[in-house]
Amino acid sequence: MSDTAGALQHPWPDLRMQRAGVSLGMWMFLASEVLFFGGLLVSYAVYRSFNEEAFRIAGAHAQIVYGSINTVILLTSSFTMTVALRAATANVRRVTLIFLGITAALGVAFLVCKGLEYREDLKEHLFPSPQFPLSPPATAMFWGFYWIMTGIHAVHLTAGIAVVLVVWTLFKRRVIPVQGSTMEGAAIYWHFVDSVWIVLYPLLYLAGRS
Amino acid sequence: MTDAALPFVPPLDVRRGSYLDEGHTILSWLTTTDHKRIAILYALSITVFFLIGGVAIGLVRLELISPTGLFLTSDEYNRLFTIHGIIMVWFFLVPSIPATMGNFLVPMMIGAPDVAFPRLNLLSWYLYVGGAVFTVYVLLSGGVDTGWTFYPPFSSEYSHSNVIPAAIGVFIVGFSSIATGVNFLATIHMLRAPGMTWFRLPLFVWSMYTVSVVMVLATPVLAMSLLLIVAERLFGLPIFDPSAGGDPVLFQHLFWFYSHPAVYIMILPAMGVVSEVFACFARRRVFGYGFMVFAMLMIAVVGFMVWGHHMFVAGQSPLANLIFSFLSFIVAVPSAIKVFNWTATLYRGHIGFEAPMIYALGFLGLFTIGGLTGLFLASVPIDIATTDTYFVVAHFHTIMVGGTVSAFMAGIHYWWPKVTGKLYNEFWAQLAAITMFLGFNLTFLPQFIMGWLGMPRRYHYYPDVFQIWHVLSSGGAVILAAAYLMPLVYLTWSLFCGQDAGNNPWRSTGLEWQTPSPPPKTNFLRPPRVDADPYDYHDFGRTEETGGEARARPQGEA
Amino acid sequence: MNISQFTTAASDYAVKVDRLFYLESVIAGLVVLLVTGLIVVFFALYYRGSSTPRGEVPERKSREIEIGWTVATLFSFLFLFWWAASDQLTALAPPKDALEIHVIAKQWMWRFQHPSGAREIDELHIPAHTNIRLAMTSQDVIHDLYLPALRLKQDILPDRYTYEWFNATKTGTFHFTCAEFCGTDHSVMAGSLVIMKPEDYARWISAQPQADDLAHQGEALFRSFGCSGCHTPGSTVHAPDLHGIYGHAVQLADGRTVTADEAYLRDCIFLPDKNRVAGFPPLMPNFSGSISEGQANALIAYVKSLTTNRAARTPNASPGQRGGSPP
Amino acid sequence: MTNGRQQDRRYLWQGPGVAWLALLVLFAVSLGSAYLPLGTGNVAINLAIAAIMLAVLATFLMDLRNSVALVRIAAAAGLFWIVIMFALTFSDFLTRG
Repeated sequence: MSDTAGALQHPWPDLRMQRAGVSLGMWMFLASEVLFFGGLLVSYAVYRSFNEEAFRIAGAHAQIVYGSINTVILLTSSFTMTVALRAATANVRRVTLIFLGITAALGVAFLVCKGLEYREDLKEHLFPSPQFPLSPPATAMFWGFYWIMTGIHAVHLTAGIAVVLVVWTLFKRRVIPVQGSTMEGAAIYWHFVDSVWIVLYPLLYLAGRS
Repeated sequence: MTDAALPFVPPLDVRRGSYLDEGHTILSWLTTTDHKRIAILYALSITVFFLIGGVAIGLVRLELISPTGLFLTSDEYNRLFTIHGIIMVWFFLVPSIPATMGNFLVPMMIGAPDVAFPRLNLLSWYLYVGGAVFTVYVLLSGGVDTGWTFYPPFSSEYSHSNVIPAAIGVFIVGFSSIATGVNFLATIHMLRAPGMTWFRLPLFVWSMYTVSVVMVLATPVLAMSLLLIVAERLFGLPIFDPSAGGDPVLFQHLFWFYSHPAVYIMILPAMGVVSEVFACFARRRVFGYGFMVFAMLMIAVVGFMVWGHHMFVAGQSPLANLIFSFLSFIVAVPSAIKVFNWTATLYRGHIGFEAPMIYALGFLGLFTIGGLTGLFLASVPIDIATTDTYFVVAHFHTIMVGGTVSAFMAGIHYWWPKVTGKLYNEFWAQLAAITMFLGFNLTFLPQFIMGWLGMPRRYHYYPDVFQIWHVLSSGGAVILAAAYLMPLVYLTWSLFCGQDAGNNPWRSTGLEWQTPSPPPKTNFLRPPRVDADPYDYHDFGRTEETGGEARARPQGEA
Repeated sequence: MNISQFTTAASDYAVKVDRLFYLESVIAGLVVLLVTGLIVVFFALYYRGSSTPRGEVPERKSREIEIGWTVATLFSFLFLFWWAASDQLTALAPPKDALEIHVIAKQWMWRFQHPSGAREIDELHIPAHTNIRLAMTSQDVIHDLYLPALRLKQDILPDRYTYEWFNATKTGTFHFTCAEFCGTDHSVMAGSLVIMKPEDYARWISAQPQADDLAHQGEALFRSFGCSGCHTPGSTVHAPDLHGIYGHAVQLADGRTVTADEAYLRDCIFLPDKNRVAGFPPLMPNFSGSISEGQANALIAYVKSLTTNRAARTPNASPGQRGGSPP
Repeated sequence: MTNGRQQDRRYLWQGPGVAWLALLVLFAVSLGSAYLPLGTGNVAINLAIAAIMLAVLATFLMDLRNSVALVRIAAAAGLFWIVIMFALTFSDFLTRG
């Protein structure tokens, strides 16, 4: 408990306020992120409502096995992240470090899986180009969304993994105490990346299954 | 004006112990997390970009003296007005008041030692610089010719210029405003001094609060729309490609979802600044404080619902035109209320005619004209006739340049003694303020007229019947340019040769003035406590000669 | 060039727009006068050091003032909205009998096709006192046909039709130009609108170089592109018959029902898979790239000219199952 | 002391564990329902389940349940503005005719 003082940063008067502040700041950033993906989602919704059939045809070509495995991986990582956060708040250092480690590993597993999936997609020329195999033309639109959405999500996840690893290192070397507000921010962000995937999954993988 | 320091502010030697003394090396500035120093970094950077954007439009106005051009090719012309738009919007106007005065003053006005996340604040400046690097690269490598609006399919398929780096530059600088917005919101929510309740916040802080909401929620949509353009241009992902069923009008929806609220990002802070200036120089409480706050909140929220009035001729459905027209009329109501309230603030005041007040009055006049012509453009039939003509150009310049830049200047002059501890030359400042107002009107009134007559915007060559108006406008631009350069000279001069300002030369009751000027690193010598409403000038007014009551006292002394 | 080529209000609608503009100008002028007047008066009375007595404004009174001008502003804005909206709505629906002229915009020129088949570039002749409807599309980027004398403006998009309609009342030569930034020569993408007396127009159009009218050109194209191979009643390939299709509802394979207008027919040529008709296999080849916008206009005009009368001659033609028997 | 310690440890994973299982079940239902031929119903079900999953995630894993009102307002703001964006954008696209 002695290291709580080291967690307090300028200009906050006390740690409780600081934690609330970081959490608030993080949530406001997420509201911003929601609108960022919102621009993408509204475009998807407009085009899908006018190209029902094309999106169904195109959606049937998404790799549902990889997509589903990845969904399970991310949901699990959210669970491990929550455990890590609770452990950090309770100042249980060892558990915090272990579960942070698992979370980062799951994140990496997601990216590996995603990479394999991309390889399959490219093998089938599903990246819009003159060799694109599907028709009507709006199927290319679906795949445009596929690459942009999963790509942006992967970038967000990579950033999340980097944050988790940095936090892990700082905790491990006792640069900052686990009880500070850092964990709070990292956890909220990680869950957000998971939330995005929860929305993308049905849009990209479940279209055209029936 | 003599030093009218309030009784409890220790008469410090101005220079010693101020935030300016915290380090004199360039590195100390580049690594600072002090909100006041970051404000100065921003002020210097946006000044540089204001000058670049100004040179670009100077060349354009020179070229337009002749209907057949003087020295530019059409491509060069198109690149110049595009770079003018990109730089002035994203590298000057959007960060202008929030990132400089907002950064400097928000913590001081609420009695906080710094913003909530000082390192994020520094990061936001570096993001700005990152975006700036791309933009300068665009400039040096031949420019971009899409107009600042980046409409596809021109930007995604047909333009042969540097669309991608330009879009990336804007994308990056967008995150700088998101960071600033998040920071201000957290600061205003969490770090108010004891006694600083929500309805004791100065209107400038309210304006920063509302503008932050807009920045945080609108900017990401711009980022996404630009990202989609880059994806289409770079990788051929057909999001707006009409031949794959894409709709270029969808891009316009996304773009204006940001870019209309962006107008409020530019004007809300200006409203905050002039509220402070009017109160101080009329020595009067701002008339209808509650309504002023409510009006700003209304503008911030309803401002998100009017973007479609940029698209009345774009191929939007007639019903959508009707809805957006209605909402645009509604959003004009709070702006009108504000104009009336500022005017009424003068009633029964003790009005002074110092330079900041002249700039603020210039704002009021131009904002009124700009706002009223906004009603024209909210009316669908008139908008159809005048959109994409100089009428629109004149309208939004009247708001964004006439309004915002006048208010920016008012703020610079009002808080100059606070920031630097020096007084500028009042005569030159008044002269510059009046010149700016006259120059502005001479530049843009002809543009209103020729726009209504039918002169389209973004035209390199134009029918010679419009030449007289273009010549007048270019003449006005020369005066305007002179008026913009004058402050640069006399303000710089005052840094070295100016009179010491004392702590509170305007005898303002604002909390930011109840501390030495320039302020110490921690902003206040002792943590402040607030026990009165803002703009408590009334007693002050009556006892003009004896000095007034302060609204805040250091804790423990009250 | 004369400024009247821009400023003349050459239609009843333009006169209405001007009236609204002047109304708003007067209101704006009054508000500016009011605000400046108050500022001047307040400065004169309450200049610092002046001896005018000052006191507090009672709280209640200031709230009343505040509510008063809020409500007044709101109602005057609603009034303006009502006026503008009614002008907008009455001008909305194009009349059915309008003379239809096809407009194709491209970097950086205008092409017009009259119903008779006559073509013009950067110049448009039209009869006065006639309802004219412009059906416009672009071959590349977004353009905008701005007709200052008619106070009209409408963006022109690639792969889509947009429309402008008017009934000109004044004859003369007027200016038109592009109002949506479209690249290098945007500023010279202009031309003249010649509004003629109807009888002069009739004379002018008959004096045009003899060209088949649009529908006849379309008929020739219909054969030369091989459309007739499938889209003829009794053809062995199972394709929809096109007689009487224009303006009628079509049942699509994905369950939607759309009206067969120009945009739909155009999509059928360039994006055949987008709106597949129910009950037909996806056999139609994609003609984007091989058929130009101008040729598409002719084809569409031809399809529009195929009336139901001829379709009635073929037996078994019922809505939703047009065309011959399955192979 | 040891007992209390263990109670602590269980608190770390118990609540989140339940939420995690709930998410996995919801995911399975969503995946399974996608293969039923329901037409537009498929999209509706998938999106509804996604919304429930987001709610579970936000409430129990992101601990929105226990956060201050302010944080909940920030989260709601994102949703409110996205509704504005959808409503007004579709006011154009659905009435183009």
